[in-house]
Amino acid sequence: MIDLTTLTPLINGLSVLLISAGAFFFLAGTVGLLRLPDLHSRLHALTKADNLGLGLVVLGVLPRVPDVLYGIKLLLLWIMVLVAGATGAHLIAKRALRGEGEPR
Amino acid sequence: MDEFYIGAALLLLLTMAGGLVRVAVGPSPADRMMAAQLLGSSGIGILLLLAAALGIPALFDVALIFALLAVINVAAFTRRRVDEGSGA
Amino acid sequence: METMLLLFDALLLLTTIPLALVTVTSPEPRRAVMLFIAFTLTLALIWARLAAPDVALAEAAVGAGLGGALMLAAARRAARVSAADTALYGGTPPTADRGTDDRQA
Amino acid sequence: MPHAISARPPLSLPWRLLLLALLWSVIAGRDPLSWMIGLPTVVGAALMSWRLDRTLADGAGQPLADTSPGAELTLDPDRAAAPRSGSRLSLPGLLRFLPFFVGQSVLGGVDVATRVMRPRVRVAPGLQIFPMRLRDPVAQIAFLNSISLLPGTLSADLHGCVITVHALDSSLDVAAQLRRLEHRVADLFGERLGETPDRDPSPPEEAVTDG
Repeated sequence: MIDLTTLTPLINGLSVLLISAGAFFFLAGTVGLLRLPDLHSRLHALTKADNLGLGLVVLGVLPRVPDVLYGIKLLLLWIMVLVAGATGAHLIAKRALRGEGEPR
Repeated sequence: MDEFYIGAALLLLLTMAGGLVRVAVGPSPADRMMAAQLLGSSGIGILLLLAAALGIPALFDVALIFALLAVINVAAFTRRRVDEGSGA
Repeated sequence: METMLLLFDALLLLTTIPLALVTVTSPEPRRAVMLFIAFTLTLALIWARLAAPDVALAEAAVGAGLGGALMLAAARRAARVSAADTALYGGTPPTADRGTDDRQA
Repeated sequence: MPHAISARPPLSLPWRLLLLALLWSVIAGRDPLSWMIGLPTVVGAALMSWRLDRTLADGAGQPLADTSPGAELTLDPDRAAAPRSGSRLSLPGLLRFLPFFVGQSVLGGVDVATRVMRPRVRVAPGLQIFPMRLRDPVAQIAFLNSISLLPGTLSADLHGCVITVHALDSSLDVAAQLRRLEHRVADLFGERLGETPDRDPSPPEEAVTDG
């Protein structure tokens, strides 16, 4: 179990701040996905706002991990999402630009 | 503090529901795929917050799997076949 | 805490059930597959909420990862076959919802 | 940049084994029994990645393209023909790059968020072409991915060494921003950029603090 008593209020406050900011960027990503006019612009919103939001959430959750290993794991997770997000966005953008290989 | 985590998870779930609209309406397959990717990363965020709030560290591992496998779908989606494009 | 969790669960159900319905009733295979991937993600969240991380892990791995990739390939093939059918026999393929969707490749 | 440009092998097998074993111990935790699965996995993954990277390093590129005929990430002929310049991730370069990268991604997120949250979305999307001077494949990929996380730009296509960049606001000077980023990435990998004749060769080394 996670020991709540060892957390100082300062860390709690920082955590609240980071997670709130992260949630805001997630919100911005979704709003962008719904409002932006074309596919490539939506990809902008997806890669940037979303990855930043996830990074902030990861940092905010970091004080609550039960073990150092989990902390490293979370940071690895974020790096992986960054790389995967950027690569995926590139692939989708490329496919949309070339528009080949699809029967319809 | 736990309440705050759940509240943030609730907010992320709302953004996820918003992303679902984009999956449903499209208009292009690339739009849907992109939105599904966004769902993946907000899902990761929700899992992290739930893991912290409910005290289930194994959920961090589920989040890791989410992150790993989101790429597979995008790769499968953008993959081109050599013989493709012959129809219609 | 309890009310928050209740709200969370309610919202989770409110997104998952309509999503399942939309997925099942989707006429176009690729749209159905992508909706299914999204559905799997929310389903994994439900497992997580039920404190079953192992099931959630399997759900995410098999449903969203491997199953999604396989079904995307299958749906693409189905679209190709139905397009070829159209070219051969004429008429509109039964699985295509033209006009509203999928103009852009 | 004092790094010698020579044909170094990518990363030797023992190093790969060590790194992957570290990764496994992070993922699987401290239970020694996990190595029953971990050991074969680590060895297999190290061998596979080593073979793959050696295929790339030989400058052939073709076997990779053959084994995955439809993959989007296969090497374009131009890039495959480029000799691997032996540039390696340099630690001081990384230490210089990371704060820049983090700052830029925050700026990118804030940029998108402010554009999107206005009552009227303010974007002027457009495509631009950017000839890349980086030659090392790994550096090129790092550059491509960094572009997507920079404010206002998204790498959309790659033909040989020419990137098509999608700009969220094409009224900004995207090319200058990209040149600065390219210098950063070149520094990260210890690669010296060849000069292209049609371009201003003066590297704006220190003018990178702004967004």
